[in-house]
Amino acid sequence: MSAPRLLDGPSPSMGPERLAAHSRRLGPLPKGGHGLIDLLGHTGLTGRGGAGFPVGLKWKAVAAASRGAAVVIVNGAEGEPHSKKDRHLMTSRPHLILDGAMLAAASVRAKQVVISVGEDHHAALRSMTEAIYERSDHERRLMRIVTAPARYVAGDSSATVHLVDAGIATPTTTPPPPHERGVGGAATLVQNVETLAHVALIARTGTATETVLVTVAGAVRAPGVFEVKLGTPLGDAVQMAGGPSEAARAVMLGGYFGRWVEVADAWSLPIDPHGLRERGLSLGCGVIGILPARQCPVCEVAGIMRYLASESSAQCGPCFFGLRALADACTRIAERGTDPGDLQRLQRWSGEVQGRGACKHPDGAVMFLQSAMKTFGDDFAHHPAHLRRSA
Amino acid sequence: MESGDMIQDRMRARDAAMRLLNRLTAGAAVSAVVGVGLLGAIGAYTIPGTASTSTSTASSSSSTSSSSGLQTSTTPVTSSSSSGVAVSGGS
Amino acid sequence: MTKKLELVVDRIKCDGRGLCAEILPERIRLDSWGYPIITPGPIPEHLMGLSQRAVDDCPVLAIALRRAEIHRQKGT
Amino acid sequence: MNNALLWYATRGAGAVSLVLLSAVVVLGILSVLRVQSTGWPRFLTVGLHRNLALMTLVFLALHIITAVVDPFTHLGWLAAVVPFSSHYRTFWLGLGTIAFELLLAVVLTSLVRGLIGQSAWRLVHWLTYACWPIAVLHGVGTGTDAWSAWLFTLQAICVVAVLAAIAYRLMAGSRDPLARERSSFLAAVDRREER
Repeated sequence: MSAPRLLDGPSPSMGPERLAAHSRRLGPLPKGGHGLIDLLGHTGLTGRGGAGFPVGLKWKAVAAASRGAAVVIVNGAEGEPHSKKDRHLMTSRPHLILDGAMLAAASVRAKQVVISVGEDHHAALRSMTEAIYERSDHERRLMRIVTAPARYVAGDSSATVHLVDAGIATPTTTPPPPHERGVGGAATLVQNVETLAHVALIARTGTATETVLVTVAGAVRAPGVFEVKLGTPLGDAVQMAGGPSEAARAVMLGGYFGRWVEVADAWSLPIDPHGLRERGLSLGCGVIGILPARQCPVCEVAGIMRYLASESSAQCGPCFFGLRALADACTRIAERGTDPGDLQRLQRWSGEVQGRGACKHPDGAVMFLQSAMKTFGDDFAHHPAHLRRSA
Repeated sequence: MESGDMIQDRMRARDAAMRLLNRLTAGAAVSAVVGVGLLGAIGAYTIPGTASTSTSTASSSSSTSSSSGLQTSTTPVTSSSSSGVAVSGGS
Repeated sequence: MTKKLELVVDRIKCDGRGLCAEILPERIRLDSWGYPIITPGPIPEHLMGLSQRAVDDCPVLAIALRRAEIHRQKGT
Repeated sequence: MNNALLWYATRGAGAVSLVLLSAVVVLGILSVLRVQSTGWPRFLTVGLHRNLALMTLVFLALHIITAVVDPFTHLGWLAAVVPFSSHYRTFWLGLGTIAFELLLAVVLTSLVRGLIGQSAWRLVHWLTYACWPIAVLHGVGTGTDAWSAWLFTLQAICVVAVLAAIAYRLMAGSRDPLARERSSFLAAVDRREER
């Protein structure tokens, strides 16, 4: 019998699973602690929010700096435009997430657990709120919910800490990273909701979970969130979404901080953080976006770059002005046709922006653009002048 | 990336500006010292000079005219002592 | 052993006055928008004076000298 | 020691201090306005601002010491520290004392800016706008005598220069290219009222 899955049990379409059903199905919640931290280290679980940081390492660091006053932030901000898997999990399996949060709190000796939910994710907000009221008094006393603004950078760990701390969801300068100095100066564990749900299962079975949540979006017949076994070929996940709704051109893997892959190479890719990293790719936040062949990739990329530029919190000059300049150059190519000067500028500015923000927003945007210019090299080199926009 | 001689130019500009800063500071210091002397001297000359022939200044006595400026002070005791002071200073 | 120092910029505090690049062209240049690009690595002894000057003269206290090996990492 | 010389030195040093202080204020404003040109980098404005500020303290010290040791006024050291504690021109000298202490606060905090942090330093630095006018009034109030025509012209020049700089600063607005976008984004993500 294979390892349990996050979405086992009643169909997610039936809404949030109540605590009674949840406990009946999975049994009592085991104790957290150093044993669990080591277990997470052995299972090799990595964060599912996008950066893919090893969970065991992060918990160890927070526990070391905790002094019994650490803070656990359950990150359900999900600012990634195409990603739906976090809110899907919050609306269907809230108690799996809260289990993971409590295990984290016990393991890093936290004094409070803050659940950050995107303010637009109304169903998720309701589900998590109701779920908290079903927990024991002791657990309820630890927990509170904050709503995160629907901005791309609001999902950054330092921005989440800043939101909980000061009510302002803008990234702050690191180092020190949140796991050293976070909320109120206390060591803070910022963990994505899916990651914590996996922890809740791993703690019960003692073995690694074998699935990952992905959001299949774009030119597919039935876009949505799917839980796939690690290593599943990307093409199979797309088939779960009803398959391409039309001739596909490329796949955007990992959302707006992810990479582009031509369909020819995409279908066989294994959906597995480690396997993808070996290929210089990343699962990121689990978004699999299908770009239809009829759509111009350059115009698509230009639109996304404009969005990412507009999502800069305007705190760091290189990010704000750099991303804006890159987006403008992309837009010029998209609207007026390729200009060698603009192509050179894109390369030079990419180099100047890379690694020069307080958070990873500029880096993510530049990597995304670089990947696009590599994958769609010919399109960028010979783009005709036309005014079709795709944002 | 930036070419080596561009850096060289900016280093030269930096050194030139540093020298200018030092010269301006030294100049300011010197002129400030001179200023103290000059303004002091102006004080020294104008008081007996103008005051002896002065009609305007609120001088209480002609003999201690030089002290007139000082005698706006409220205490007569100090004024008498000051007159000597000012005369000796004025002459 | 002498502890090696490197220049680090607080990107949020920095508002692109550009004094640091004027004072220390050997290690700092400005990007296309006037914000400093620091040459990575420890500061050689003969540049320590100017580096300190660049730190002291920053109008917004955005640049600092730190121990060379500084770990940075961010979680999800 | 010739007491008259002391008296002249006091007034000379006082006048020079006011000129220096005004120059420092103007330079400070120019540096905020990011004034520069070929051959005049921004750090030159800042460096001159700092050097002249320290120089101002030196001449203020001369101004105060010569005034205190002058037997005629016999102010006593208390008057140099406690405002309005001198019988001699109590009010005008008191202003001088206040201005001096404000300036001292501004300069000392600037010397330890790295320790107290930018925001605290900035807060104290705004005191300059109280210090300078008080210093001018002190000059006007105490400097009224036969040679005041000179002093007045000097003070007039200082006042005009500083007021012009302030007016320029007010008209110019923020020179931080990100100020507007940053505040608008902050406004968009600010959830403080919900706390």
